[in-house]
Amino acid sequence: MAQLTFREAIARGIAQEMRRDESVVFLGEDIGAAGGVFKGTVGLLEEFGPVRVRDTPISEQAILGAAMGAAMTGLRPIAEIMFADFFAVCWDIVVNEIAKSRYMTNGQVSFPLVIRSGNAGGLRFGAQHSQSVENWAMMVPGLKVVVPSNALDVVGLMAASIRDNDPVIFLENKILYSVKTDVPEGDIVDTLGTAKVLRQGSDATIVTIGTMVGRSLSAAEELAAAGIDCTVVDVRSLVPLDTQTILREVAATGRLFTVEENPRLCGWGGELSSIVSEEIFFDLDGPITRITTPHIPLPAADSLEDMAIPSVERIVSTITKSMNA
Amino acid sequence: MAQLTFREAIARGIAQEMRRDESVVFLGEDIGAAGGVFKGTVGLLEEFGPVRVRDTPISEQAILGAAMGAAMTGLRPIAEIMFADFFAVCWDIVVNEIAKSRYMTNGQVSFPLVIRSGNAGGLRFGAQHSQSVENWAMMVPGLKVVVPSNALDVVGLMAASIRDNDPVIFLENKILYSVKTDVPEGDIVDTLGTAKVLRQGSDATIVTIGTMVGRSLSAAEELAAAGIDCTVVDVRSLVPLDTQTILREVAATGRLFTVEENPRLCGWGGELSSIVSEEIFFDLDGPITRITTPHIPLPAADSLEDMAIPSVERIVSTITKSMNA
Amino acid sequence: MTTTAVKSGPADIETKLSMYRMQVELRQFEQRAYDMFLENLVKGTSHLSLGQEAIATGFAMAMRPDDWTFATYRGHAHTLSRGVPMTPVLAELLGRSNGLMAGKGGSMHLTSVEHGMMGSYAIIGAHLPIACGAAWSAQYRGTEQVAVCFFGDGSTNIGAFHEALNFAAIWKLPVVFVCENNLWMEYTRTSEVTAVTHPAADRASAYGLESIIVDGNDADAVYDVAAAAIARARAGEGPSMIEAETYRHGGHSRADPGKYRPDSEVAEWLAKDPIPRYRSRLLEAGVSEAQLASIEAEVTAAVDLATEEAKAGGIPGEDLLMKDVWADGGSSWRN
Amino acid sequence: MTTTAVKSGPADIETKLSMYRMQVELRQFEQRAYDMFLENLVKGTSHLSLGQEAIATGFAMAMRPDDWTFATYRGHAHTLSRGVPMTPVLAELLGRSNGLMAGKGGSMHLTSVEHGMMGSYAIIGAHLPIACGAAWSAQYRGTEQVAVCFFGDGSTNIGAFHEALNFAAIWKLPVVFVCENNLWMEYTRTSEVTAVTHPAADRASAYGLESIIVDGNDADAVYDVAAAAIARARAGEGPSMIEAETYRHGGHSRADPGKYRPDSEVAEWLAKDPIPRYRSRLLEAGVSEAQLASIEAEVTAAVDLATEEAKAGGIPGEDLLMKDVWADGGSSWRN
Ligand SMILES: Cc1ncc(C[n+]2csc(CCOP(=O)(O)OP(=O)(O)O)c2C)c(N)n1
Ligand SMILES: Cc1ncc(C[n+]2csc(CCOP(=O)(O)OP(=O)(O)O)c2C)c(N)n1
Ligand SMILES: [Mg+2]
Ligand SMILES: [Mg+2]
Repeated sequence: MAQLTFREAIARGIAQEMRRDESVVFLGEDIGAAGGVFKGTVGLLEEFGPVRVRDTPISEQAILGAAMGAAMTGLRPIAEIMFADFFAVCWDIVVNEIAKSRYMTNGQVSFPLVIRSGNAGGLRFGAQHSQSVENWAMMVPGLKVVVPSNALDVVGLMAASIRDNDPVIFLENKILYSVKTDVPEGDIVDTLGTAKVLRQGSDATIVTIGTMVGRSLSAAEELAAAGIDCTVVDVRSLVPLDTQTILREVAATGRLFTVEENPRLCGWGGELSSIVSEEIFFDLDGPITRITTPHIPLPAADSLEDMAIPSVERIVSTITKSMNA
Repeated sequence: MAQLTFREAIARGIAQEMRRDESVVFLGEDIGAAGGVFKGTVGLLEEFGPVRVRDTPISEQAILGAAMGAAMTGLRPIAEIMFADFFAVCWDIVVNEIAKSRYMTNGQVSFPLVIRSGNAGGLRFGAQHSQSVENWAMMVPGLKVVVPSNALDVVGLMAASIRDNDPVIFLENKILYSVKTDVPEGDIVDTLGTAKVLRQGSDATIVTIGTMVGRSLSAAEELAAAGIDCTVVDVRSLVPLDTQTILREVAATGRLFTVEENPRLCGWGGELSSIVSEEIFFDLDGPITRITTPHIPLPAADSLEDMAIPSVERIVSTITKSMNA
Repeated sequence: MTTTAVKSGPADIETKLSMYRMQVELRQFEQRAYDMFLENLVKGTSHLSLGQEAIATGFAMAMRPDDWTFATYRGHAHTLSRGVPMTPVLAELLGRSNGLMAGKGGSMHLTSVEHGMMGSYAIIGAHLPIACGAAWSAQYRGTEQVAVCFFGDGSTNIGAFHEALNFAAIWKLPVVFVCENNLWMEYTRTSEVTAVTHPAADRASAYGLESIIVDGNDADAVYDVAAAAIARARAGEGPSMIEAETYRHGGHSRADPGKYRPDSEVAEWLAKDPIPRYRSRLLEAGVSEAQLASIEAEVTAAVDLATEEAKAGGIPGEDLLMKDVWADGGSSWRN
Repeated sequence: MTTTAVKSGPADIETKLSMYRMQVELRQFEQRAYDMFLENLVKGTSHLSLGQEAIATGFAMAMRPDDWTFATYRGHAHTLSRGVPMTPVLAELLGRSNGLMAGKGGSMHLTSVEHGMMGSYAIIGAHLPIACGAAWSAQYRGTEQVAVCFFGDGSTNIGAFHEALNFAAIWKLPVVFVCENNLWMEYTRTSEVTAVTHPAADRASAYGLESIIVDGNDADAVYDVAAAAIARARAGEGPSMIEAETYRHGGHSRADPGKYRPDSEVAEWLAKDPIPRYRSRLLEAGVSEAQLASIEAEVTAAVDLATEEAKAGGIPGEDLLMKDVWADGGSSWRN
């Protein structure tokens, strides 16, 4: 089985669907001739040509407006917003237009489109190029939100997102672009709204996403060595949310720890916490603990960024402390 | 004591501070000659003149950019974003620029500014003019977030926001504009980050904000009649958050209900729920229950909007059911 | 700059009569909507096109049925002009279940995809890039459809305007941008906050486009520029931007009496009311007073009927509330 | 359109020598930054101004110490040109605690308020409206300060550009917008995605402004247009926009070799390198080779020293992490 990097998986997933369906088109800044600033779209222009793979001006509102208008008239566009932080310059098109128009028109229009974007920190790019924005999207009714943690999931979830008839915000944690995973040959189509249990434990359940999946698994190994046996759930898609798997796995251990890269307030961890404490309160054996970035903008310096984003060490120590309290 | 409407209180609070401090200036669309589309700024142009009270083009990025640049060079601007939904067209200036620049520059600049905006639903304006965006702001490190529930608090919290040296998002729930409250003469200056306990009960604690404060108080009366005695806390400012009061009041009754107008996912209720279940888990006697708008865009028709936004009836029935479970 | 000569328009009198009928329909519909607003039957807000009927009419007549309209919150006229029946539009304003979107959208979001009415957008500027997207899709699929996108003078100062114009120009998209310049934003005069005299036309060159201004109170003149621009777009020659000069007779929205406008200005523009002007022109062309009066009476009857039908509509219920967030028809965010 | 004649600039040779020194400083600093990037000492990203030094220099020389600079992520040169010492700038790139912002901002956010360097902004377009705000504050307080705002050619297609230009024009703000047209966005040629030839100058008229283009590789020419525009702004005559034509010698950022650009184009522009050009001009004016060589050597020594000092800086610690979110110096969101 071939090893694919996360970035190669992006192009592979897009190409798979562009081959299958003429209505899939792709636009964004530097995605074509340059193959993407993160080299996630190398080869697409060459294979599909400049009519289907289009470089755009620095006009994020136009990019997403174009994607929206095309989606409501028969195409299945994929749009790139280079860094997820840039959603802030085109947020209106995402939240007020794309997310709401189906509902407002009583279902007259659909928006089969994917907006993919380089998300999250770890590359020392500073506060305006390092944000995790999955909670920005999750809070808006009408958006689906996918955050894959590895190349195999990227291919299958990308395909599922492109085939989905609703708008999907597809967030690619930039620090994962170079990470390799075994990916089988042939078409791969995954299912949105399905969490994966990556490790089964008996003492506590760690629920996480994206970059934090790898760190949580490492932490779980260390914790196991210290006698704390953790389940690790990779949520993969925040909307739709696989509450069945999450509630089952939390109920089974009686303890929930969320690990997220968001600043503290109003991250998805708070949402999961509230679902759990509303729906399976009496299955809980102790506090729900969230491990997050502190509620600060992300600093640029490597030393500072490493302190800010949850590390294996912080996951281990937080869980240890809480389990032994 | 004079009765003041919520909308009159806006102008009163701004005028109080503009009289005191020459560096306070005010800009926005239709705020001057027209006195604001919600008539919240009537009289300010007349009293302070067109140099301090300036009508702008429909250019929300320019409005907030101007406020930011002015704030970092010695003024204390107040900017109006007419409807809170329009934050989506200028979100970059709010979240990437205003919120982060103090931190990124290691404290070289401060942003003593207030962005006030007509927030939330109830006026049958449909999905693009009815959103509650307090969670949009709360999730961003570097922003303070104030949501007053009555005219008296408006005056004092407006003054406190203007005097504050940090950026404050001041959200005015539009449906409250016509509501009257007793407001004493003279200068009023309140304190950010202080919740108010409006009703003391023994069975459950309702934590809420804005429009939902009045509804929660009414619900508490009905619940009391049915033998469920509720504390009602008006949070007033989400950032800074008065966790002391909230935790104390929740611990005292052992039960937390949050009532919010946000769509379900990632609202501030989830954040409060997670703080409570992390910090005072063993003081809880039962599930934390959130009462929210469903996770849908807001419909326009009066019948539909009334079903969507939490009503006194829904608050009563949800709490009754949960307390009797 | 091109200023199209008046007394042109479609050659045949039948089409001209349809244009008259349409303008009268739009006028009477809006008047009725206003009356019903005052009766508190229209619950949210509403933005009328009274005085601006010639623009919607001239364009609708020049469009192919499968062309697309993108409008603002001031979209009643554009919706009706594409052939959407009055009853569902009025019912939508009343928040009834027989409304065009079953009450879920309201006055500001009228949409009827089957009529090519691709939506009314209530955030200033947003629909300009969206119209580009539809035009892109037509270009990609080779359907020769054209997107026509209407917006106001005040909307030319927002960022999305700029992005859309440049984007349409570089991709040579089949989209026609139409600025309905009624001189006012909400309560602020656009010229007070705009660096150029013609907020759209004076900026056309910034996108390599021709500067086109038309008398927006003359349906025939509008028809002519519309037909030309749409033909260019359909032929693959790219976008156009047209500034149509007009005036709204009433206030900005809801019950606004529009008192911030000088009486003389209002009077000047009432004298240029597109409907009496068009009426006189038809009389001059030999159409009988009786024929015009009968059109007017038919329209009144239609508006009356729509009023009754709209009022008879049901109150939307819980089934609608949780419907159609997603393409599967539902609203569930979880499994 | 105004095209300023070359061989002008400040009259006295002393100032010209300062301008030469400044350009050499910017050049050598950027070269050093690049070397250190390749050594993996610069951790995040960096965007160099190699080839564009004449613009920062011409403007900085024409500014008053209390005027304000607003720059993009490509802001090293603009920061240094305002008199910020090299050591803290270099240390910031290295993420050290002696960095200009103690490592918290990084290469893309250089700011030194005490030098009038009001920030480097990494979201395209955002700082144009922010510069308007500073200009508004100067106007309001009557300080006669001017804000100068630099941005790239690719940045002219984003909405904030449009909003800021109109806003500055209608309020007659003392702000000078400077488009450093280096022909390229990241890896896309700006002309391929822009509807006009001169992305800034061809749009000036859309804001009632004069179209001004200057040879951005000629520090004297830049100085002249800068001085004129700044004087206008200071005199209350409102904003200007200047398009300075230039080229970046290297890639867009980090280790990008810029291979997407035709060799001939790169060669053409290397031949127009502002520094040798300025050097020849000084020699022609009678400055001795030795004097120039000694300036160059002094700069090299200064860059070497800054390199050592920067490298010697400490690693920022936890105390800095949680500091200065709020004006009280802290980061607490709760009581
Ligand atoms: C982004 C945004 N800002 C402000 C508004 C509020 N608003 C609604 S209509 C309007 C005036 C628009 O004027 P114009 O474009 O001339 O259109 P007209 O109403 O005259 O048809 C304003 C400011 C809005 N809907 N969206
Ligand atoms: C809103 C936004 N979109 C995209 C980017 C990514 N980006 C950074 S620099 C750049 C190219 C800018 O080109 P130009 O304005 O010509 O400036 P230059 O880099 O040539 O100095 C792009 C697309 C960004 N930072 N912000
Ligand atoms: Mg108008
Ligand atoms: Mg450039």
